This record gives sequence, C-alpha cells and structure tokens, in this order.
Amino acid sequence: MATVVLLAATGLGLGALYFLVAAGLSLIFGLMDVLNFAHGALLSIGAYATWWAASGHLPGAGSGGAGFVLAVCFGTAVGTLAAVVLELALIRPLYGRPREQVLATVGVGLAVPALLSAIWGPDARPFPGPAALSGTFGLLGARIPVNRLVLLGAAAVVLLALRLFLGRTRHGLVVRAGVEDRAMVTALGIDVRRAFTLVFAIGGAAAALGGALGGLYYGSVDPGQGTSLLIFAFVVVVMGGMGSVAGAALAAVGVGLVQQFANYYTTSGLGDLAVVVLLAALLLLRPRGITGRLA
Amino acid sequence: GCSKAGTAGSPSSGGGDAKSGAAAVDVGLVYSRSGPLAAYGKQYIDGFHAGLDYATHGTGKAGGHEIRVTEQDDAGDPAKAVAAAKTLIGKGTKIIAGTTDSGVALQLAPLAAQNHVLYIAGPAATDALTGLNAYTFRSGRQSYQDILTAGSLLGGTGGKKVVVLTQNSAFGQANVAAVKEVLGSGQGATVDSVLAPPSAGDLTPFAQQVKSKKPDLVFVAWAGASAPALWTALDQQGVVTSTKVVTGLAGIASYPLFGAAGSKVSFLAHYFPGAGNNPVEKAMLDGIAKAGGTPDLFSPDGFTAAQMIVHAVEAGGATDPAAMAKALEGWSFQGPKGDEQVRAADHALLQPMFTATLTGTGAAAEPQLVSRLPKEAVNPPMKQMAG
Amino acid sequence: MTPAATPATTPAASTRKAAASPEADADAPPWRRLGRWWPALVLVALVTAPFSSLSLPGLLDGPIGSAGSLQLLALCLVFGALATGYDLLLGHTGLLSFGHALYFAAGSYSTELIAAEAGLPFWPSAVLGVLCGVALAWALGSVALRVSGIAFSMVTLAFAQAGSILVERDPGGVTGGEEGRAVPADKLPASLAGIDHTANLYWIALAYLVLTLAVVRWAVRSPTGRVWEGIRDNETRVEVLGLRPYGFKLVAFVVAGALAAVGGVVHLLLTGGATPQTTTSDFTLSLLVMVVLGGSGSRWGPLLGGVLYTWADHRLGDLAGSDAVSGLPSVLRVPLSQPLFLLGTLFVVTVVALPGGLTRLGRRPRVRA
Amino acid sequence: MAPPVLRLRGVGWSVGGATIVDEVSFDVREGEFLAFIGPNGAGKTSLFNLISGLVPATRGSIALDGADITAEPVPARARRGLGRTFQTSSLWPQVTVAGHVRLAAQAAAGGSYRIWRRAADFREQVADVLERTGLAHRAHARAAELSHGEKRKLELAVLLVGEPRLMLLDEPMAGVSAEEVPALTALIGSLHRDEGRTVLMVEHHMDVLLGLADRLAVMHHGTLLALDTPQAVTADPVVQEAYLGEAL
Amino acid sequence: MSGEPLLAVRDLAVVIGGRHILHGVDLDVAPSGVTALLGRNGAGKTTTVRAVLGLVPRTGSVRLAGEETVRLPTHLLVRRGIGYAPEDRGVFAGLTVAENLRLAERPGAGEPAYDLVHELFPELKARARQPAGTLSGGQQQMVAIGRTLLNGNRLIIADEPTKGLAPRVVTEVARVLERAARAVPVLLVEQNLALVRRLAGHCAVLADGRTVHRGPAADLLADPDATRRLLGVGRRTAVTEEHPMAPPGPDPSSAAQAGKAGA
Ligand SMILES: Nc1ncnc2c1ncn2[C@@H]1O[C@H](COP(=O)(O)OP(=O)(O)OP(=O)(O)O)[C@@H](O)[C@H]1O
Ligand SMILES: Nc1ncnc2c1ncn2[C@@H]1O[C@H](COP(=O)(O)OP(=O)(O)OP(=O)(O)O)[C@@H](O)[C@H]1O
Ligand SMILES: [Mg+2]
Ligand SMILES: [Mg+2]
Repeated sequence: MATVVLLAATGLGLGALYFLVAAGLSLIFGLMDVLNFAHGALLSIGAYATWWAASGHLPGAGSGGAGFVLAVCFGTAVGTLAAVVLELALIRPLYGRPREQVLATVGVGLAVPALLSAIWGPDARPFPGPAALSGTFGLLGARIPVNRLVLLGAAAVVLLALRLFLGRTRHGLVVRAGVEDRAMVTALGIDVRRAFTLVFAIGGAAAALGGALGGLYYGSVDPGQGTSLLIFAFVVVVMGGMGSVAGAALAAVGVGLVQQFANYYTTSGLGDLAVVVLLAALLLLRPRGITGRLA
Repeated sequence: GCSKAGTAGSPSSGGGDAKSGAAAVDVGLVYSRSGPLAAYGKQYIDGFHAGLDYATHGTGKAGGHEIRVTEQDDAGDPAKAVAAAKTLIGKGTKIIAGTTDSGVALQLAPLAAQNHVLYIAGPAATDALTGLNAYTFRSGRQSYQDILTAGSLLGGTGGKKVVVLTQNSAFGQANVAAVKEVLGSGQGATVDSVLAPPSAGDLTPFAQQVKSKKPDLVFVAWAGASAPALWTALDQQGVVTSTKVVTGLAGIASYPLFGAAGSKVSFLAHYFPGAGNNPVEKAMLDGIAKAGGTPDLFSPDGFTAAQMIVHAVEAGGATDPAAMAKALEGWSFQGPKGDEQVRAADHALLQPMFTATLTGTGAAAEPQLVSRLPKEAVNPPMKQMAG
Repeated sequence: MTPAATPATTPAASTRKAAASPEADADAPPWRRLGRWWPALVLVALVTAPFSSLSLPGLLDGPIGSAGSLQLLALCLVFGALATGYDLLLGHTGLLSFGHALYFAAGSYSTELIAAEAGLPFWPSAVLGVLCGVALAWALGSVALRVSGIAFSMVTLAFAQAGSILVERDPGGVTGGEEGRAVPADKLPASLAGIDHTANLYWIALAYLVLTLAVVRWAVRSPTGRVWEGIRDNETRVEVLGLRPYGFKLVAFVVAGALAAVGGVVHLLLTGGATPQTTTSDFTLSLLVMVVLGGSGSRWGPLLGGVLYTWADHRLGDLAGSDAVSGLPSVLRVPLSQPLFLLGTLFVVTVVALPGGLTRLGRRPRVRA
Repeated sequence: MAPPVLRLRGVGWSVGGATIVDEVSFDVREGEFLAFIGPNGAGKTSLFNLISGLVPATRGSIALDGADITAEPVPARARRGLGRTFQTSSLWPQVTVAGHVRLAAQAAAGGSYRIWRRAADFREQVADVLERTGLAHRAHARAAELSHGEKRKLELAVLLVGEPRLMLLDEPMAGVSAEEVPALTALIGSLHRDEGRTVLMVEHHMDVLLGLADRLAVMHHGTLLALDTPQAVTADPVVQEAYLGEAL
Repeated sequence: MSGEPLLAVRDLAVVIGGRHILHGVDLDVAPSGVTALLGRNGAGKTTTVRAVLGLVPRTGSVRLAGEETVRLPTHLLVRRGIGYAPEDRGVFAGLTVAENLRLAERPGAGEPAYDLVHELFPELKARARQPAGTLSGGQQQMVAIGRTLLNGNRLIIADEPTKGLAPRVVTEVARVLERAARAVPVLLVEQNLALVRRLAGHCAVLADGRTVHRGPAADLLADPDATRRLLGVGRRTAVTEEHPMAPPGPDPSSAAQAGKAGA
C-alpha cells in the first residue's frame, strides 16, 4: 500500500514537472505551429539563472525563503528574455516558413547547452533550495518528498494562468489566425508580430519556470537537463492533442504515473519504453491526441 | 605528385629521417576535449603532461627519443575517435593513448591491433578492455577493482546480503555481474540488484525498493546527471541511515552532489588528491598545479599513461610497438597511487585502491582517507588474452 | 455560342509566350553546356583522390591521400549519401520522420551481430543486415504511415526512441548497451582491415554515395516520384486522381530505409563498430540539419549539407582546440572551444541567412536578374 | 435497359448533429448533363463530396454502373472513372502546371510503384489539354504563382486529362473572367456533347447552365427540391424565390 | 472624377520571384461610390489590390487621402480605415465564424457593427460557433464581406466578392455594396459586368500588369467596341481572332510608364 501511495504521489510530482516543461511548448506549438526544439535550452537557461542567483550571486536572492522566491523569479525573467530574443532574432525573420523555424530552434537547442557547458562545465551543479522543501512528509505510510507539492502547486498555477490568457485575451486568437494566414491578419489591421512575440515570451517564461523548479526536483542543474526532459515534453504535448493546454496537463499526469508504475513493476524498468509505446498506440488509434484538437 | 592509394603522407618506412638513431617518437592522445566527458578529459590530459614531465625528468625525451605529443578531440563519439586515430596512425604514430569513454576505447582497441600500434586506454573502466588484444593496455582502474574495494568495506561478506543499486545499462549490468562474481561466488554473499532506468526522472521508488530488501550492504554504481536526485532519494527514504551504503567517489565536482547523504556513505575511491601520499603523487600534484590545473579523480590515469609510454620507449625502442608491448608486460613501477604493475597475462593494471568518507557539505565537502588497499588486495580476476 | 467543333482556345495562349521558357537552355553558351558535365568531373576527382598527395591545410589534417583524410572524406561521403536518402522522405515526399536513425543503426548492428554471433563472413552478413534494415523499415513504416502530419513524425520518433532505449538496455547482451559493439578484427575482409586499406573503405563509401544518388534521382523522376511530389503538396488531391498515397509513401519509406541500412553497413566498416549514438533521435536530427543546410528537395543540396556538416563536426573540434582559439579573450574563447556551439550557431545562421539552403546560393542572382 | 451510370438512393450525411445532406435519390444516365443549383450552403458541394467519397455517406447507397460504391475509398472510386474538380482550388502549390496535368495523366494510365522506370511521357496529351484550357503559356509556372482564374482552369485541366467517364464539376466558372466564360462553356459543352461524357456540375452562372444542362437539380437545405428540365425548373416560383431572386 | 481621389495609385510596380507582375498601375478611387477594377484572368487585379495594402513588395506611390502610404506596414495602413475582402476570402478555417468576426474588431475604433452584419447575413449569426473551414463557399464569402462592414471603414476593397454566390445573394450583396458605397467608397474587383454596370461609377481596366483604360464605367460598358477591345466581351467571333489587349491601349494615363515597360 505504502508503495502504491508513494508511486502515485511521486508519479503526480513527475507529471507536474512534465506539465511545467510541456505547458510552454504546448502553447507555442498549439498557437504558432512551431515545434520548439529550443524549449529545452530555455529551460536550462532558466535553471542556470535561478541557480546562479540562488547561490549568492544576485543580491537579495539566496537558497532560502524569500531569497529563493526571488531567485526563481530572476530565473524566469532571464528565460523569458531569452525567449523574446530568440523570437525576435530567429523566429520572426522566418515567419511563413514553419520548417525553417523549427530547424532554427534545433540549432539553438544544440548551441545553448554547449555554451552553458563551456561556461559552467559539463558537470552537474548542486542546486540550492530551501531546507523546508528538502524534507519528506508521511502519507499512508509513505515518505513523500515535500518539493513534489511545490511542483504540483506551480503546475496548477501555470495551467490556470494559461487558460486565462487563452480564454480572456485576443492574443491567442490572433496567433492562431496568424499561423493560418499571416497576411490576412495584418490586412485586418492587427500587428501580428507583437502577438507572436508575446506568446513566445509566455512559452519561454513557462519553460524557465519549469527549469527553475526542475532544478529543485533533481537537486542539481546540468547543461543537458533541459534537452533530456524535452522528449517527454514532446510526448506529453502530442498526446495532449497538439497544443491543448488542458490536454497536456492530462497527458502529463498520465505519462508521469505510467512511467513511475512501469519503472517500478516491470523487471527492467520499462517506464520510458511504456510511455513511447503508449504514445505510438494512442496516435495510431486517435491521431489527434486525447483531446482530439486539430492536428 | 601521386602515390599509392591511401598511403600519401605516411612516412617511408626505414626512412632516413632517423637522425643519429634518436628520431622523435610520436604519441597520439585521443581524448574528450569537448562533449559530455570533457571534464574527465581535462583531468586526464593534465595528468599526462605532468607524468611526461616526471618520467622524462623534464627533458621530454625517453631513451634519447624526443616524445612528440599530438592531441585529438573525440567529443565522446567513437566515429570521431576512430577518424582521429586513423589520422594519427596514417601519419606514422606508433603509440596512441587516451579516451575516457568505454565505448570509444572498445572501438579503438581493435584498430590498434589491426595496425600494430600500442594503445593505452585512459579512464575507461570497462572490464572488457582487459585482455582484449596484445597491443591494448590500460592506465586506469577497471570495474572489478572498484567492486573488490567495496567488498573490503563490508569486512567479510560471507552470508551477508548485498544489493547493487545501479542503472539498467551496460555499465550497470557490468557492475552487477562483477559484484555477483566477486562478492557472490567469490566471497559467499547473496547478491541482489535494483536496476533503475538510466533516464528515470524520479528515483524515490527505487530507494524505497532498496530499503524494502533490507540489505546489509548497498553498493551504488551510478553514472550521469541524476546522481543528486538519487542521493536525495536515498537520504529521504532513510536508506543511508538504515544500512551501510557504499559507492565510488567521483571527481571533486561531484562531492557536493551527495548532499546530506554524503557524510553517511562509505566511499571506495580510485583516487582523490592526497590519497597516494608518496613522492610520485607529490610530483604529480606539483606538476599539475604548476601548469595551472587542478588534480582530480583521473589525473593518475593520464600520469600513469605517460609513465608507461616512457618506459615502453626506453625499454622497447621507438619503432616497434610489439617490442614496446613486451616491455610493458609485467612491468612494476611506483605510480601516483602507489605500487602498480602491468599484469603480463592480460594487461590489467594492478594498483592500490582507497576507501574514504566525506566530511562537510556543499562546497566544503572533502574526502578523508580511511584505508589504502594494496594492489594485491584488489586483484581483478585473470582473463584469457584474446587474439 | 459557337459550335464547339473546334476546341475552344483562349486567345492568350497563342499570342503570349511565357517569358521564362526552359528552352532557353538550348542556345546557352558552350561553357554552360559543359557545366552540365561537372558531376562527372567531380566523380573522377573523387575516385582518384586516394592517389593524391595534395595538402589542403586547414581543410584536412594531412594530404588528401593519407589515411586520416580519406577516413574523414569517406565519412563525409557516407553522411552526404545518407542525407540524400533521407531527403527522399523529407524533401520529395514531405514526410518528416524523426526515426531515420533506426534503419541506419539496424543496418550496422545487425550486420555486426550476424557476423560476430552467427559467424557468417562479412559480405553475406552485410546483405542480411541490410535486409534486416529493410524489413524493419517496412514493418514500422507500414504502421507509422497510418497517420500523417505531425502524428506521423511523433510515431516515428516513438519507434526510434523505443529502439534507442532497447539498444541502451542491452537486452541479453546483444547490443553492448552504451558501449556498442566493435567488429572483431578477424571478421573483416583482409582487404578492408588496417589503416593501409583505408582507400578501399573510401571507395566503398563513394560507391554508396553514387548508388544513393542514382537511386534517388531515378526514383524521383520515375512515375512514383511524381506521385511523391503530389503527396508532398496535397495528399487528398492525389487520392482524387485514383492513387492510394499510402502505398507510395511506404515505397518512399522503405527505399529511404534501405539506403540508410546500406549506409549503416558502410559506417560499420568505416568506424569498425556499431555505436548507440547512431540510434538516437539526435542522430536523425543531425540528418535533418544536413538536409536543410544544403537545401531540401534539391538534387545536390542534401549531399552538400551532409558533407559540410560532417566535415565541420570533425574539424571544428580541431579549430576549437587550436592555438588561435586558446589565445583569444575568454568571452570569445569559452564559446568557441565548444564544437557543438559552433555547429549550432553555424546552422542557425544558415537557416536564417540562406533560405533554401546552400544550393540556393548559386541560384539567387538569376532570380534577381 | 443498362443501369444508370450513377444511382443515389436515400443518401444522407450528418456531421456534428446537423444533417447536411438528406435523403437524396436520383439516377444519372450515360452521357447526361445534370446541373445543380441551389442557395449557398444547400449541400451541393457536400453531395459531390459524398459521391466522390471524400466524406462517407451516413445513410443510403451510391452505385456506379450498378456496383455499390458506398463504402469504397476515394482512390477506388476514381479508378472507376469518377473525376471531380474542387470549388476551392485544391492543387499542388509547388508543382508546375504541366506537372499537374502530367501526374493526372499518369494516374489515369494506372498507378505503379516502380521506381526504376523513367516516367512515361504524356507530352502530347498534356500539351493538348493545356491548349484547350488556355493554360499553355503558363505551363512552367508553379500552381502557387497562378492567379485565381488560372487556378480554376488548371482544376479543369487536371480533370480533363484523366478522361473520366463521370465528371463532377464544382463551380468551374467562379472567378473566370467574363471574356473567357464563353470559351470554357464551349469546352465543357463539347465534353458532353461530342465526347459523350456524363457530367454533373454545380454552378451559379445560370446563363451558362441553361445552354448546357439536360436536367437541372435544385438543392435546398440538403434535400433535392426539384429535378427537371431547365425550363421547368427556372419557371418554378419556389426556385425563383429561394434561389434566383430578382435579376440584376 | 469628382473631387480629390480617396486613394491615388501611381506607377505601382510589383516584382515577385524575379517576375514582373505589375509594370505601372495607375488607379484612382473616387471619394464616393464604387470604383471597379476590371481585366481578364491574370491581368494583375488581385496583385494591385494586395500591393496597395502592402501585402506584396511594391514600388510606386499609393496615397490614401493625400497621405503617402507605400512605406507603411499593412496593419497600420489598414487601421487608417480599410476593410478588405480578399479574393480567396481569407477566412481562418480553424477559427469559428464568431472568432473570424471578432478578429476584425478594431479596439478603440468604436462599437463593431454586428447588427448590420447579422441583418445582412443571418446565416452568420446562426453559424457563429461553426469552424469557418466547414462553411460552404458562399457562406465563407459572407464572412469575408461581413468583416469589412464591421468597422466604420473609410474604404472597402472587395476582390470578386460575388464569386460563388447564388444569384439571389449576389443581388443582395450588390445591394449591400450599393448601400455601403453611399457612405464609404468601394474599390471593387469584379468579373460580373452586370454588377459593375449597376454599381460602379468609375472603372479602371488592367491588362498584363498595366492600366489600359480609366474612365466612367457607364461609358465603357455602353461602348461595345471598347468593351470588346478591353474586356473581351461582346461579339464572340472577334475575340479569338485578334488579341484585344496588346499592344497597350493608347490610354493617356499609361503613356507615362511607356518607357519602363518590359523586363
Ligand atoms: N464539417 C462540417 N461541419 C458542420 N457543418 C458543415 C460541415 N461541412 C459542411 N457544413 C455545412 O453544410 C452546409 C452545406 O455545405 P456545402 O459546401 O455543401 O454547400 P454548397 O451547396 O456547396 O454551397 P455553396 O454554393 O456556397 O458552395 C453548409 O451550411 C455548411 O456550413
Ligand atoms: N506569388 C506569385 N508569384 C509569381 N507570379 C504570380 C504570383 N502571384 C501572381 N502571379 C502572377 O501574376 C499575374 C497576375 O495575378 P493576379 O492574381 O493579380 O491576377 P488577377 O487579375 O487577379 O486574375 P484573376 O481574375 O484570375 O483573379 C498572374 O499571371 C499570376 O500568375
Ligand atoms: Mg459549394
Ligand atoms: Mg484575382
């Protein structure tokens, strides 16, 4: 029983992490049709910026309490900035050429981890976090790490914020229309570029937040962390139905749980295999993902 | 001008460039200057230069031959390593050393045999390199030596229950196999294993699984970036407090990654600065420090490689790799870790190993030597030399 | 209304002649026509390269005919060919597969396995290995092609990922996990083992390239090739003509997979082993990079991209470690010492600055004229 | 008596709760020219989609030459000699005009997976069709570069070269310049009259239809409101009210 | 033409992918009423309109109410009060009808006139939640026209708005445009000459990317010789024998560009 509880709780935590990573990806993919391979890089930038701030380089920031919150905010801000720069410098000049946009992000995805590893070394760095979050709490006999709760909370907040953004503002609409026919959107008198940049920035912010909290989750940061999370984020995005944020949340939880249970109960830890098989099966049965939104 | 296909640029054999019988010897170093193992590559190369300086007494010459070192980056990619090695061999290099990555080393070794050049593998720990062929040697330790050291920490493993916690990869499986062989059939312990997928994000359940097996000794063999998550999980689930946990001590950068668990774990160590405590080690530490480097886990691997090359040239001559190999077989010497020997039968490098504890946390974490195991205590099983 | 006895001709057709007519070629100056033979000249140059002792400092480490240079050139040719084959899917049929690495790896792993474990001689093993690759492409392709668009990409990614995980897990010790498998020295034909025979390997790589170019060119100009083009642009429209896209896509998939499997065997010969790096989606991604670098959908683009990428991948390491870089101030030196950083940046610059890839470079001025 | 070329019985299509096509039944004789009119959204294009198989009928049956094709996929129906054009041009943007026609000609000649064969040339056929549709001067332009009217003609050319026995034309005249309407009308008329093809056509240009159609079908809210000679249909006050309105 | 033109296009040239599509188009849109832009398929009507809006790279001069706009990005130009119904309708297939209309709203430019749009096209109200991609051709056309009427625009540009509409709806649209044109000038690209005759005050005829005729629409359409020569309609027999449009007509307005012709 305790094992099942532990697996379920940590599976949810893992799902929350996947969702945090996938949310921005899903947003950008769903609205802009850009499968952003640089998402992992943005994640890593967020993680390193948070780590840098939390290990005492930023005045006021630190590894505990308000200092840590400040560090996370700083990391998110840096990641957002990076996303904006990325959009302005690479995505914008390539509007209307979706394949090239994707490829440009592939290039960034290669270059950024290499740069990080050139500056801070290829090794993992311990990630300072508040002591309050490093303990465990008991639940039905299982000892569950506290930071999983933080992840779950953050995931819920991000989900809510993205839904509000999409539901209450015109930007989502503008970007979706812009992907279909940019010229026509401008011909309606709308500055579609601003909306694109904004969406990219929000996606980047979500990625960076995911990176910062991922550091907490793993207890360390390393240059390849973002990229290795990316593949599961893809799985989640696609399973969730091509850019449906709610679908991504659902898929993230599913993937987290399946992976955790399969890892534990199959003899050789076939969790990730189970996940990709699940993805393939789902796509073959329902090519549009769980929520069935347009591919 | 034209030449025979594929031979352009190779030195004409028996050529006249052997001035006064003391032609330079080319040594090619293929190692990771970039890529995931770049940090290890740096340790290796720093150690190598210090070792070369030490073994040639600062002259850069062995047996009158100048040692000319060419460095090539393999970026952890076997294809690049093979291309680099072919370039070197094509240019007439007779001695190749290096590589941190076991996969790369295993591809270079056959190449060395095919082309009759001496190959001295770097920190690659795979046992498969031992006894692979007549031209292949190693300058680092192999997994068996790690495991024998771990066994020594248990103080007699007979009848005890050992659980190996590792990743489900070739590296992990090799460790399990080695533990079964050394501690299981060799010393009568019951060996069980918990294999986590290498890419698993959350290791808490595996920590839980280990705990539920109630072992006397947990041997953790872990590679890669998820180490901090593992140690956090082991600490949180109370594994490190309820049983004896042993693992290998990696480089300086990894000390803080053990977090709170660090002080509760017993370490076996291939090497850490200060562990050797002998004049050769001192020479190595000084040499590296003088060149602006930092001595670390794999410094001795580079240092020893240089020692072996210098000996091979001095005793085996500058031109014939087979003679060089002969000269190395059975050679005993004083290395930075202590008394070392190249086992004649399978080219295993017999060497002392260490056990240690970690004191302090974060940046202040530092290993303390517990014991020094002489090379005889950690003799890897003998292998039949292939081909 | 006029009686419709004569076919109704719109007036424009007869009077207005299109400005850009392709017949313009016919009265091109002689050097233009000679220019059409350049591939043959290049081929001759490539065939004779192993006899050359010309040095290209900076480009190659040592003379062209030296073992190291030939090895690098051969790798370049293999990847040029591989990218060309991959473009059959990407550029000609519009299928974005993230799993092409799988068939390449299948070719090299199964050849190695058959040779080492079943004890067959190398060449029969190679044939069987390629057949394994083809069978795998057939099996997985026929499943993955049931969906299209991004779903297809993701299913291929899933398959490739599963393959990669399996190889890493080393089931039953057959794949060697992350250490890969080296070809036992005695399994290689004597004419291919050892550094002195690098030229033979090089010629094999060249033959593979020629084979790939021929197959791709043939296929693209075949009736099937036309259908691929249609499928790439609008699949439904092809159906309305009475053609079932599925079969045509599967043919493209299997042909590309077969070419990749052959490439895997050549790569196995060149590097002396099968390595798990070739199973990863990163590997497919690098193929994608090569294709785009050179120009997707063009005849020589993927080849050019593959050659350049591979060359850069191998030589940038030297640049990164060169004295010229180590003398730089740290702001420049630190990033420049990372080959992957250079490669990624180079790639981004190409994508942004050279839409349509490198092969578009030559075509640009003509458009402006 | 020979079975009708096309027979629909109680054909219907519903999507998302709405019934778009409802209980449509009619027969088309060999060599007949049947025109469809009806308000926008009446279901004319949807009916064509059902016949050509782009959407599956949810009710009823469709038979071609007496064979039930209700469940057949699109390519199979096309191979039986059923061809169509699209109201919203649906072409291959990167393929040249000649390439379009060539591919269509090849498809009509029977598809093959052989990749080692040079594509057989259909040069004369292609040139002929381009000439007939007035596209010869644009033969090497890619579809993406065509003007709207040119695209309409290319749609027609792709259909013509396949020489299907049963042609479904969805508003072939929409956007064709006034100057060229008579020529195209003559072309379509000759297909029917001289080559004996069976043609179903949707068109809002009444003057075009009146010269061509043997029978006129009126669709309204997914149902077949009337099916009769053009004179009878246009005289129907309901049709005038619902569809024609006052003349301009 | 009465008064200053609202839109004055001079010497408009467009080159796409190395192909000269427009060689010098001159066009005035009268400050009131409908101005028709005519010409056969491929003459360059759509390209002219897109160039005016800045949707294709162009050179020349485009003045809106006296202000030069060639250097203005499209969205800013449009915000000066232009409604555009493109030839391919430009509906966003993945968005619902309501969303399509919502996109045309211009924040800060007054209340959107949904009443007007829904009164004209009740279909659009009923189908508000349907994805526009599944609308029938005619219904999509309604969305496109509806979007131009939503804002109080100063100029409406409609590219073949009646294409694909049922005759009854064509009449209705004609009425809409007529009504709209009383308040807002309309630039109308149209093949339906009956409609042009009914609506247009002025017209311009393009051929091969050049203006070949400008003048009152009624005059042109009343002159069978001119309609045959410029538009190719009239006596059928003449059309096939002699190309009606080459060489460029002796229209005075095109004389200025004569030197620049040719690629
Ligand atoms: N997938 C769908 N979901 C919902 N409604 C649909 C769908 N497809 C078509 N419709 C509706 O079905 C009706 C019939 O459409 P259809 O295209 O057949 O009309 P049509 O008679 O061809 O009209 P037009 O003359 O304007 O082209 C329209 O009201 C359209 O909105
Ligand atoms: N993107 C493009 N690239 C190349 N040529 C183009 C492009 N767009 C249009 N053209 C060409 O420019 C010419 C004018 O096109 P345009 O669409 O303006 O004609 P139009 O007068 O609107 O014709 P229609 O009545 O058929 O709509 C045509 O010959 C067309 O093929
Ligand atoms: Mg229709
Ligand atoms: Mg037009």
